[in-house]
Amino acid sequence: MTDVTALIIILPLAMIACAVFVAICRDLLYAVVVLAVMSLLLAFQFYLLKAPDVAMAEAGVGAAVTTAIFIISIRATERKE
Amino acid sequence: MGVLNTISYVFIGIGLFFNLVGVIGLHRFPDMYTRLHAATKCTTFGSIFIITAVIVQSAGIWALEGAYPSQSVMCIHAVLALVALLVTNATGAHAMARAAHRSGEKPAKAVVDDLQEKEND
Amino acid sequence: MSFLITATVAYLIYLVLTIGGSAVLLWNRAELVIGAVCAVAAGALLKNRFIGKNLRMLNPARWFAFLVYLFPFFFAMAKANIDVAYRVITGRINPAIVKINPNLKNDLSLTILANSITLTPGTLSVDVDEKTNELYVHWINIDPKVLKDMPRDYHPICDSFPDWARRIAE
Amino acid sequence: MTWLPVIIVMLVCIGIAVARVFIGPGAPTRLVAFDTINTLVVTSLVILAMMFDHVIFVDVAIVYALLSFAMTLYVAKYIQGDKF
Repeated sequence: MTDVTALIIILPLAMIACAVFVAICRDLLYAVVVLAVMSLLLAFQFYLLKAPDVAMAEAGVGAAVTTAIFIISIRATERKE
Repeated sequence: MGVLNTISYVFIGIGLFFNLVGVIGLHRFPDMYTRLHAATKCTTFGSIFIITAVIVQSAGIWALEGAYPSQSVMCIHAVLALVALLVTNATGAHAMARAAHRSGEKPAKAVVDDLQEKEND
Repeated sequence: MSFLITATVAYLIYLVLTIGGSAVLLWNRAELVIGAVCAVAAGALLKNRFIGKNLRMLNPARWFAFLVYLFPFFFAMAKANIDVAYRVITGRINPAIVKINPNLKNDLSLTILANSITLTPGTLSVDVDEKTNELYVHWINIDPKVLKDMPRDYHPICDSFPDWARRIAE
Repeated sequence: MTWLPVIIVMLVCIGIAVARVFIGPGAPTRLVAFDTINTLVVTSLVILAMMFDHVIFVDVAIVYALLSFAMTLYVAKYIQGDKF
């Protein structure tokens, strides 16, 4: 199973690109969507490292709960930074 | 096993082709609705074929070697994942299209737009 | 009655999800007991949400009609996907949003029809008028013959899907 | 049966869709690209479960398919401007 080593190296590069976009984006809704993509790729990475329970918890927290809290708080405040 | 492997390879080929077409259509089409056509439909159809290939493989191992519980569980759970994917994709596409139209996104190059006329009345 | 149906459906879904937990039987005893408790709790909580006033979906003929419906649905889906793939490669599109009136009275049949339209022939259900049960459909390559008269003809969009939906759920 | 090339092609698809999330104009286009990534990732999870031959991995795919739907609905309702 050493074949998946390349995937374990490639996926963090995409995650770093997502994190940089979240840091520099001025519109907070776009930042929330890209943050959801980043947590999705993080769950995929946990999955490749053979930790399915951690991946399940990450999927639940990162995709559903974090996004819901951020969207509710954006709705209560301003959308543009 | 040879026949099952051939069937799986054919299904995987069809599925990967449709997935690639859907993702390329995301870049080729001009506005959000047509992108939704390409993305949702082609990736759903491709996912059906790829998951069917997984089901065929695990069901083949389950039938040939018998008394091998992990493969049988994998077969049934892959069917459940397929059903969940189909139901949520159709409903999510409908929700996204309605949200986009209510937020004021116009369909590009549209010939006729009945919904806009209804909202103007 | 609605409590019983909801609890039964929840228990069946639980049994399908936990199949093969034991090597001897299909399920072991602890899983069966826990599933029964959870199913009773779900039935008590959700009995007014899951099922409405009428019980017509208990008829097994409707489920059989739904299973038969899957075959023409899958063929229409394959044809539509090849068509959409052709349009992706060549880039020839001609989109429009049209209003159709499929004459359905029920919420469930309208849901089945809208999901079928979303998954098939280059069409995408955008909005629904809840008073008159009319659907607004985005169509990627419009047929000019449909544009002539105002209550649009729904046959080029979804062949006989409204008839199937009426047969299943009304 | 080898599954590794299938995973690599699926990752290429995910990369193209992530590019559309970065450059896409407006919120609805990004949402569409995100939904596409969800579908592709669920398919990849099922393939990886077959590749690693562990049954518990398929359950992650089912959970993810149901949870990402909730996220799509949240952002769609925000774009639409509803109360929730």
